[in-house]
Formats: sequence, C-alpha cells, structure tokens
Amino acid sequence: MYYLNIGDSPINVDALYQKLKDPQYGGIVTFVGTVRQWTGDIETKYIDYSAYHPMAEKQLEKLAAPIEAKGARVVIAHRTGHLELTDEAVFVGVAAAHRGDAFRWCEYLIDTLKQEVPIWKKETDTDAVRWGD
Amino acid sequence: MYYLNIGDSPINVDALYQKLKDPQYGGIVTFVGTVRQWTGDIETKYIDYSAYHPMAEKQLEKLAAPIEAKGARVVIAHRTGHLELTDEAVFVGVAAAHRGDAFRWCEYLIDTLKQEVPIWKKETDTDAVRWGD
Amino acid sequence: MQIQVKLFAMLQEALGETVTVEVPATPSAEEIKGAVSQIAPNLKQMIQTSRLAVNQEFTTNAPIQLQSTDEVALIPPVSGG
Amino acid sequence: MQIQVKLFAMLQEALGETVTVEVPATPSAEEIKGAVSQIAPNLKQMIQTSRLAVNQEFTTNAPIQLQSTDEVALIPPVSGG
Repeated sequence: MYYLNIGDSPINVDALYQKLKDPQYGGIVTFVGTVRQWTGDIETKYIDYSAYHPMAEKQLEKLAAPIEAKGARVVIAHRTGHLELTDEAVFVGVAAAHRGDAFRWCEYLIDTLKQEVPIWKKETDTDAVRWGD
Repeated sequence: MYYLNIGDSPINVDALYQKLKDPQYGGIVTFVGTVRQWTGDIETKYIDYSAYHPMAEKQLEKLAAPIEAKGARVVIAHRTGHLELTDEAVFVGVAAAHRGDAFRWCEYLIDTLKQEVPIWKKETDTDAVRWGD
Repeated sequence: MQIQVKLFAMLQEALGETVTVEVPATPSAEEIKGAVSQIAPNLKQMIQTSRLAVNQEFTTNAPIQLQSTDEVALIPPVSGG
Repeated sequence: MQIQVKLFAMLQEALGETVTVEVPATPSAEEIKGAVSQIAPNLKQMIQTSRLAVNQEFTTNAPIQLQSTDEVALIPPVSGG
C-alpha cells in the first residue's frame, strides 16, 4: 500500500527507502529532488514551499493508485516550509518486479507531480525572490 | 568524482545516497536491486554472487567515466558473497543538474552493468540451483 | 451569487487567503477568474494562467453547479518537486 | 604455445580456477575457446557463449598477440545486478 506525505518535517530518505523493500520486488527506483545552488547565473539562497492541503494529498493519491494497481509500491513525500541548500524537497520511490517498470513509473510520478499537485516554490535567490521556476 | 565498490560487505543505501548529495545537483536517481523471492513459479531461497576482480571494477570505471564527464556524479556498489531475500545486490546512483538526465543515465548504467561487468549470480531456489537468469 | 475564492502562493501574498467576488449562477471557470481579475487588474495575467478547483478537484470548461458550501480555489501554476 | 585460462562461475565449479591448454601462436578467441572445449566437451555450449578477456579487457575477433605473461580468462554470460 502506498505511503504519501506532505509536511514540514525533513525528508528521511532512508526511512522512505525502507518502506519500498519487500521480497516480492526486485527493483527499487527513487528520485530525490534537492535544493540546488546554481541555476545558470542565478544563485539560490533558500526555498520556501507551500501546499494546498488536503488537495495536494488527494492529487498524490490519484497519481499513486493506478501505479499500485499494476502491482508496484509507491512512496512519495514532499517537504513544505523553509529549505536550505541540499535539503530534500521531494522523494518519489517505486518498487516493482521489473526494473524497467520501476524507472518508467518513477519518472512518470515526478513529472506528473510537477504538473498536477498544488505545491508552490518561493525561491529566494541572491538577486531576487522568484515564485515557481 | 565517482565512487565504485564491489565487495562482500552489505550495501549501505543511505551512506551511498549521501555521496550523491551536492549543492550543484538538483536531481538524484537511484536504482537498487534486491533479492526477490518469486520469479514466476520459482521460489528463491538465497543467492551467491561472485566477481572477476579487478576486471569487474575496471569495467565499472569504463561505465562511470563518460557519465561523470557530462557533469554528473556516479555511485555504484555491487555486493558479492551470500545474500538473503531483500538483501541489496546492487546500488546505482546518478546525481545530475536535470532529472531527465539522471533517469536516463541511471537506467543506462544498470542495463550496461548487467551486460558488461563480470559478476555472476548463483541462485539457490527451492527446486534447483541456477546460474545466471 | 457571492462566493469566496481561496488563493495560494503569489496570489495569496498579494491579496490574502481569500477574496469574495460576485459571479453569475452556474459560472464558468473563466467567469470566476474574470471576477477575481476585476479586484486585482495588475495580477490578471497570473490569474488567467491559474486553474480553478472546486472542492479540491480541478474543474473542466463546463459551467459549474456551485453550492454556497463549495470550496472554490484559484491554483496558480504549480512548482513543487 | 601453452597458456593458462582463468575460469569463473559454472565453468570454475566444473573445471577449477584455471585450465592449461595448447593453442596456436596469435590465436583467435574462437581457437582458445575450442581448446578449452576439448578438455570439457560436455561444457562446449557454455564455453561457446562465453567471452574471452586478455589482461582483463574483452577481446575482439582479431588474432591475439599473446605473451606468456598475459592473463587470459573465459567470461561466461554475466548475471550481476
């Protein structure tokens, strides 16, 4: 059964990874998005994320349920609040019997999360404050 | 700089993940292969992996170097010796500025590792012992 | 009818957590966005690129059968991940 | 010339860590595999599907300029990961 979380606590990558381990799965693919310092010439100092609760959680469920229905396991966590450089903003993990599926579904989930889940990034760069990207 | 290891010690997923974190990368994709219990009707009890040292390490370097030359970071570990169900056999991680690259390169590395790196699996199933797969 | 519209991100920073607007019965998403734009003409472009959610579901282009208890929200382009 | 060939996996289990075989000067990979197959005809299929490595590099189809100090190995189909 999937595990989904959106909240201010730091993302514990190892604890989330452990939720994906299971004798029935041979391949685990995870994506972690961290706060990057440079985007071209723009230097980021920190990022604040906000979410529309609980719509964001409902949207994650809509993403995860069809993948789980194919027999995989899905774990997604998104952090909100104040994040510093290298802090984990998002974790998306898929455990599946076959690795090709795990890669495909993990990438689908992060791509779709970035389109369909009401979470916003307010980036404080050295030169300006920017919403989104 | 890449980190590559082939050896009998258990794979510490969290320690390997930490090697991929860096302010210059925004996306980290990892693949972990674990010992799966069922493959169709065949039930696996345990797996022993062996390697041709140091040719296997040299082959990993040949895989990792061109990806690192594109500006990404590569971490690969393969365990040898005796593995039980859910034990991690292989970890492949790529940190890159853009997530699409990280997904593509991580999958390329595990696909190519499975073709070009002299490591062998001896699978003890409930009905028979099988080499390879 | 008069409705409250929840706001987020840069819209919330500019206009507060909700705005109250007057809309026709069974309004379209465009009509609701237009009513919010009238309050904040300087944010019109951002409002036009936002999506509408009713009861935490994105709406389609169809007219919306709004009840007074419905939760209406303007969702600026998301940027999670 | 006489060479030692390192073996791995199922070949090592069946025949030990190395076998010594007689091969022509500048042998092809096929000739070396053929010489090992003569020692173990029952493993011929496995030997044929193996790749040859010299000094820990996979060989091509070209004739091999073997030195007596070269490390020659038969690599059965790999199955890591």
